[in-house]
Amino acid sequence: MADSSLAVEHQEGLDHQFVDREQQRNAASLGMWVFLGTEVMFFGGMFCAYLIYRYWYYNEFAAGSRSLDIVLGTTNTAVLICSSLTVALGVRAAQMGKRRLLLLLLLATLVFGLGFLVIKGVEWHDKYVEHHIPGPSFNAEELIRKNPELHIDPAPTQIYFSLYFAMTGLHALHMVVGVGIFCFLTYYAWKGRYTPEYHTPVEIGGLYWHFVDIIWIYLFPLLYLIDRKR
Amino acid sequence: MFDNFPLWPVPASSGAGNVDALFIFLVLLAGFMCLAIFTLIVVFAVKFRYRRGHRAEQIEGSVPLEVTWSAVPLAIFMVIFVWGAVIFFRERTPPREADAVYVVAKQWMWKLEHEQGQKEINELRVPVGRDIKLIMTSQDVIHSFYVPAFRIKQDVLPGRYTTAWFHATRPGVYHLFCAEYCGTEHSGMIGQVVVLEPAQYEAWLAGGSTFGSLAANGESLFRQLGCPTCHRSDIQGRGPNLVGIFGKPVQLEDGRTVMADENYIRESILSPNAKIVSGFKPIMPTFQGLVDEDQVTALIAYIKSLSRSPEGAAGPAKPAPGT
Amino acid sequence: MASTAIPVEREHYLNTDYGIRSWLFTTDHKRIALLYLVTITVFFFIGGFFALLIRLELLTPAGDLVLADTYNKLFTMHGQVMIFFFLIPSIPAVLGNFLVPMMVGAKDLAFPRINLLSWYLLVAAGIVMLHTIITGGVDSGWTFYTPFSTAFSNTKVIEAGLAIFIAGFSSILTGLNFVVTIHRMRAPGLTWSRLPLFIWAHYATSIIQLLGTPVLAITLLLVVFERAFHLGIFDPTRGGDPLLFQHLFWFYSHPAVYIMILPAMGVVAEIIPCFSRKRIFGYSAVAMSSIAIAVFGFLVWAHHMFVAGISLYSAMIFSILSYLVAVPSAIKVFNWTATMYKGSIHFDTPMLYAMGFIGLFTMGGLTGLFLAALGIDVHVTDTYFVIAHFHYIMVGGAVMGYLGGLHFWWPKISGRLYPEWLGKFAALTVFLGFNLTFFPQFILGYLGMPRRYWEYPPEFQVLNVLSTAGSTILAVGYVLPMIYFLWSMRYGKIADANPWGAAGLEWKTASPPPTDNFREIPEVSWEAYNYDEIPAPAEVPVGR
Amino acid sequence: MSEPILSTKLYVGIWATLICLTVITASVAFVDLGPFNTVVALVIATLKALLVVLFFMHVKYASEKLTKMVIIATLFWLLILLFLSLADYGTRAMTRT
Ligand code: HEA
Ligand code: HEA
Ligand code: HEC
Ligand code: CUA
Ligand SMILES: [Cu+2]
Repeated sequence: MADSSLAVEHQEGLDHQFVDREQQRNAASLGMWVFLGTEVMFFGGMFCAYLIYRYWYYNEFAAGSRSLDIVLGTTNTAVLICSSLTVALGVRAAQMGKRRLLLLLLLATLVFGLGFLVIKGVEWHDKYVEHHIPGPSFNAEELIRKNPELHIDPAPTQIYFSLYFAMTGLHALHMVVGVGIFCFLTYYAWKGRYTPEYHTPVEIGGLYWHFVDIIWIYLFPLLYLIDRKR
Repeated sequence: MFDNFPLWPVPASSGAGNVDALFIFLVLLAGFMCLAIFTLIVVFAVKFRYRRGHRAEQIEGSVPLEVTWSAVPLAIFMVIFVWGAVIFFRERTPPREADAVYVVAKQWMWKLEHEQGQKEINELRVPVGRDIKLIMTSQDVIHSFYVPAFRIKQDVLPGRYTTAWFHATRPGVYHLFCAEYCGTEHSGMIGQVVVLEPAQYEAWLAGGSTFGSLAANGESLFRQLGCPTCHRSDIQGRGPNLVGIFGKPVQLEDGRTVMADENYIRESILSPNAKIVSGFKPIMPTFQGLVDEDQVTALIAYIKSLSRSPEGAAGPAKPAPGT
Repeated sequence: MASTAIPVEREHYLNTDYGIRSWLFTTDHKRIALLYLVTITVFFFIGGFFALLIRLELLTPAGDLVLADTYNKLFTMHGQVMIFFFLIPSIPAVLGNFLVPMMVGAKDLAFPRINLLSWYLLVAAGIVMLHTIITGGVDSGWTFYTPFSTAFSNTKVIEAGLAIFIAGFSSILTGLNFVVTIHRMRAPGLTWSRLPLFIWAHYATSIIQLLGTPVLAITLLLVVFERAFHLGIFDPTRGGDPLLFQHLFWFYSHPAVYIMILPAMGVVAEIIPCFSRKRIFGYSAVAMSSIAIAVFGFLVWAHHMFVAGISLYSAMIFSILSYLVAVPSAIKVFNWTATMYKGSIHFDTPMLYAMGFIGLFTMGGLTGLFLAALGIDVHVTDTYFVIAHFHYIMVGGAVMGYLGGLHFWWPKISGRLYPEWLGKFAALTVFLGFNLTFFPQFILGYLGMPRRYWEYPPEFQVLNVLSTAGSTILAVGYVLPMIYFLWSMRYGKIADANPWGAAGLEWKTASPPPTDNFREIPEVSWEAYNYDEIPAPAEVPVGR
Repeated sequence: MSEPILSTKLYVGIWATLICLTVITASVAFVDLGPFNTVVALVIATLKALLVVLFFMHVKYASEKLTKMVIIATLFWLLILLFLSLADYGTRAMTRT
C-alpha cells in the first residue's frame, strides 16, 4: 500500500469522502455490481415479454428465429467471448502493472467490440432488405413460404421481430457505451494512470463489459437457436 | 330525499347486497381500528405530555406484543381476503344458462346486441330476475363496463372477449359508465341500463327488432362468407363439424385441449392457424379484415346456436321471435 | 438560495463559496439537497396548480371551465408531475441526500459526482416535461395504458415518456449512491443495529428504486419505440396483449408507492422518539418491516388489474399477497403509537405533522385493504374511492411526512428556526383542508363516480363542491410554510447544533454543518435513540 | 487489498471452454430434441454465464459475500417478475367465462 502514513492525504485518485483506497475500491465495485443488478431488471422487462409471447406464438417465433443468420450469430458470440478474454487479461495486466500489455489488450477489446457492432449492423441490414423490420413495410410472405409446416399467422411474427430489434438494439447500445468506456480506459492506460495499487476503473469497466457479454450469451440462444429443427 | 346528495348507491342486482355487506364490515372494522389508534394517540398525547421534571420511561420493545400485532391483523386480513374472493368468484363465474348480450365498445359509445337481434346504443334493456351475461370486446382502446347499481365492472379489451354477468332485482334506470380512461369523451361514454318487468321486456322485444336474431344474422353471414364449403354437418367436410362444439373441450393437433368458448371461436375465425384441431389441416383462411367485431359476434352467436338445437343439424337456427 | 443571509462568523457549507457556479458545480451532498429542494418545490406548485384547476372544473357537473381534452391533460400532467417530479424525489433526494451521509458519519455520499449527475438528470427530465406541458401536453393518464398511449392519443406521449425515463435514471442513481454509502461508509462503531431508522427506510427505498425503476424504464422505452418506430410489442392488432404493458408498468409502479411512503415512515420514526423523549418501541421490528415492505411490495402489483382481464386465479394470488404487505405497515403504526406510551411528549410542529401522518396514513392504508378485497375492488376500482385512497396516503401521508421532516431538520439545513406558531397553524390548516378535500371522495367513489371524468351526473355535485372547497384551504396550508421558510432564512432565530435535543449523528455537528460534515469522523459507541442520555431542550434552555 | 491475480492459463482455459460451448449449442440447435432443444440451449447459456461471472468477473475468488448477495437478490427479483407474470398468463385458460 502507501509508503508512509503521511502519504495517505495525497494518495493519487483518492476522493476526499473516502478514508482510504480500500474503501474507495470497495465502494466502486459494489456500485458497479448494484448497477449491473439494475441492468438485469432493465433487460428483464424484455425477457418477460419474450417469455410470454413465445408461449403464445410459438410457431411464429420459431419462423422468425429461423430467418436469422446462425453463422453470423455464432461468430458474433465468439467475438464477444474473445473480447471478454482480452478484458479479463487486461485487468490482470493492470493488476501486475504491465502498461504495454494492458494497452494492447484494451485495444484488442475495442477491435472485438467494434467488430461485433459491424457484424450486428450487417445482420440488421439483411433484415431491412428482407422487409422484416416491424411497421408498415413489414412483410411476412417469405416466412410463410419457407416454413409451411409451422402454419404462421403473419401478425404476431412482427412481435418476434419487434422484440428482436428492441433486445439486440439495446444490447448494441450497451456495447456502444462499453466501447466509449474502453476508449476512456485506453487513453488513461496510455497516460500510465493505472498502477498495481490503483486500477479500479479498469476492473469496474471490465465488470460492465463482461455483463454485456452475458446478456448476449442469453440473447443468442433465445433469438437464434429456438426451434431450428422440429 | 337526498336527490342531490346521495350517500349510498342503490343496490339493484343479486350481487350488490354481498358487496355492500363486505363493505359495511370493512367500514366498521376500519372505523374501529382508526378509532382505537386515534384514541391511543390522543390519550398518550394528553397523559404523557411534557411536564417539567417528569422524564420519559425508556422501553425497549416487546416481542410478544410484536407477534400479537402482526398475527392478529394477518388473521383478520385473511378473513377479508376469503370473503372478498368468494364474492369475486361468483361475480366472475356466469351461470351456464344466462342470456347473452354482446357488447362492442368503441370511442366513445356502447353498442349492445341481444341474442334476439335487438341492437341498442348506450342503452341496455334487460328483464328483471334473469341472469344476463355480457360478452364484450372493443374496437379500439380499453374501456370498462361499469354499472354502479349492480356493483359490477369489467374492462373491455381490444382483441379478445371479456365477460361479466348480473341478475337485476329491481326495475329502474341505472347509470352505465365507462370506467377506464379512453380518450377525449371518456366521461361522455355513458349510458343507462333499463331494467324492465319481464312483460314489458317481452313487449319491447316483440316490438323492436327488424333485423332477425343475432344467430340468424350469423347464419346468413356464415353462408355469405363461404364457411359451409368446408364446415358441413357431415364428416365429409374439410373442416370440422361445428355442430355442438361450443362449450366443449377441443382436442388440438399438438396434443393440448382447449375449451371452445367465445375467445376460442373468435381466434379460430381471425387467426385460424393459432390452434389446429386434431385431424385437420391448417387450410382455413384467416378472416381478419373481412369481418368486423359485430360480424364476429354474429358468427359466434350462430355457432353457439348450433350447440343448442336439439337436432344435430348445421341447418337453420331457431327462428327468432319477431321475424 | 440566499446564502448571503447567514452572518459569516463560522465557515459552513452555505458560505464556503459563493456565486451560481459554486452551486451548479458543487459535489457537496448538502448543496445538492438544496438544489433538489428548489427543483421539486417548483414542480410541487406546478402539480398543485393543475390540481386546483381539476378541482375547479369539477365544481359543476357540466364540463364548463376547460375543454375535455384539456381536462384529460390536466390530470395526466398532475399525476406525472406530482409522482415523478415531486413525490419520488422528495424525501430521498432532499432530506435523504442531506442526511444520509451525516447519519452514517461520512463526509459525503460515496459518489458525489454521480449525485450531482442525478440532479442534472432530474432537471433535464423536468425541462423535457415542462416543454411537453407548454407545447401541448399529454393526455395518456399517468399510467400510459396501451393501446391508447401507443396508437390513439395524439398528444406528446413520446416526450412525456422520455422525460419520465430520464427522471427514472435520476432515481436509480440516487438509490445506488445510498446503498453504497450505507454499506461502505458507516463510521467506526456504527453497526447495522445502531443505524437510525431513517437510514433503514432509505435502504429499503433504494432497493425498490434499483430493482423496480429499470422495468419502468424499459416499459416506457418500448412504448416510445412503438409510437416512434412502429415496433409492435403491445399492439393488439398485431397480436400483442394489452395487459402486458399493465403488468410491466405496475411491476414498477406498485413498489413505487413504497418509494414514496417508506422515506416518510423513516422521517416519522425519527420525529416520534425525539418529541416523546424515548427510544423507539421495537427498533428491530420497525427496521425489518421496512425491508419486508420493500420485498413484499414486489409481489402484489396486479391488484391494480383485478378487472383488467387477468385470470381469476392470479387475481386471487395477488389479492392475498396484497394483504401480506399490509402486515409490516401495521407493525409500524403500532410501534409508533407504542413509542408515545410513557413518553414525555412535546407538541412542536414536526410532531404535529408526524401525528397527522399516522392518522391519515392509517386511514389511507385501511382503505387500501378495501381495494385489495376482490369483491369490493370490482365496484370501486377506477372510481374516486381509489383517488381518495391514494391521496390519503400520498398527500396525507407522504407529503405530511415530508413537511414534518423539513420542519424537523430545517434548523440543521438553514441554521435558523422558523416561527413556531405559524408552523403549528399551517400544520392544522393542512390537516383540516386535506380531510375536507379527500374524505368526500370516498363517498363519491362508493356511489360510483368514475375517475378521470370531465363532467359527471348532477347528483354527485354536493360532495364535489365540498372537495373543491377543501382544496383551497389545503392550498393556503401549503403556501404558508414556503413563505415562512424563506422568511426564516434571513430573519429566523439562530439555531444551535441541536435545537430539539435529538439523538443522531447529524445533530452532533454544527448547524449548518461544515462542508465535510464532521471535523473528524466520529466513533460511535452508543445505540440509536439514546434519549435517556440527552436532555430535552426545554430542560436546558439554549438558543431559544 | 486487491483481488488475487489469476493465471493467464486459467483465463485462456475458460475462454476455450466458452468457445466450445458456443459451438456445441449452435450445433445442437440442428438436432431435433423436441422440447429439450430449449432446455439444452438455456442450460448451456447458464453454464457460460456462470463461467464468465465466476472467473472473468472474479466472483469465485476474491469477492466477499456482499457481491454474491447482490447477484442472488437480482436473480430473485427477476424470477418474481417472470413467475408472477406467468401466474396470470398460465392460468387464463382455466377460467370459465
Ligand atoms: C404512497 C402510496 C401508496 C401506498 C403506501 C399504498 C398502500 C396500499 N395500497 Fe394503494 N395505491 C396508490 C398508492 C399507495 N397505496 C396509488 C397511487 C394507487 C392508484 C394508482 C392509479 O390507478 O392511478 C393505489 C391503488 C391501490 C389499489 C388498486 C385500486 C384500483 O385501481 O382498483 C389497491 C388494491 O389492492 C391498493 C392497495 C393498497 C394496500 C393494500 C396498501 C397497503 O400497503 C396499506 C397498508 C397499511 C395499512 C393497512 C394501515 C395500517 C395498518 C393498521 C393500522 C393495521 C390494523 C388493521 C387491521 C387489523 C384491519 N392501492
Ligand atoms: C404526490 C402525488 C400527488 C399529490 C401531492 C396530489 C395532490 C392533489 N391532488 Fe392529485 N393525483 C395524483 C397524485 C397527487 N395528487 C395522481 C397520481 C393522480 C391520478 C392521475 C391520473 O388519473 O392519471 C391524481 C388525481 C387527482 C384527481 C382526480 C382527477 C380525475 O381522476 O379526474 C384529483 C381531483 O380532485 C386530484 C386532486 C388533488 C388535490 C386537490 C391535491 C392537493 O393536495 C394539491 C395541493 C397543492 C396546491 C393546491 C398547491 C398550491 C399552489 C398554489 C396555491 C399556487 C399555484 C400557482 C402557481 C403555479 C404559482 N388529484
Ligand atoms: C378452406 C376451408 C375453410 C373455410 C372456408 C372455413 N374454415 Fe373453419 N376450419 C377449417 C379447418 C380445416 C379447420 C380445422 C383446423 C383449424 O383449427 O384451423 C377449421 C376450424 C374452424 C373452427 C374451430 C372448430 C373446432 O372444432 O374447434 C371454427 C370455429 C371455424 N373453423 C369457423 C369458421 C367460420 C366461421 C368460417 C367462415 C367465416 C370458416 N370456418 C371457414 C376450414 C375452413
Ligand atoms: Cu370508454 Cu372510457
Ligand atoms: Cu398498488
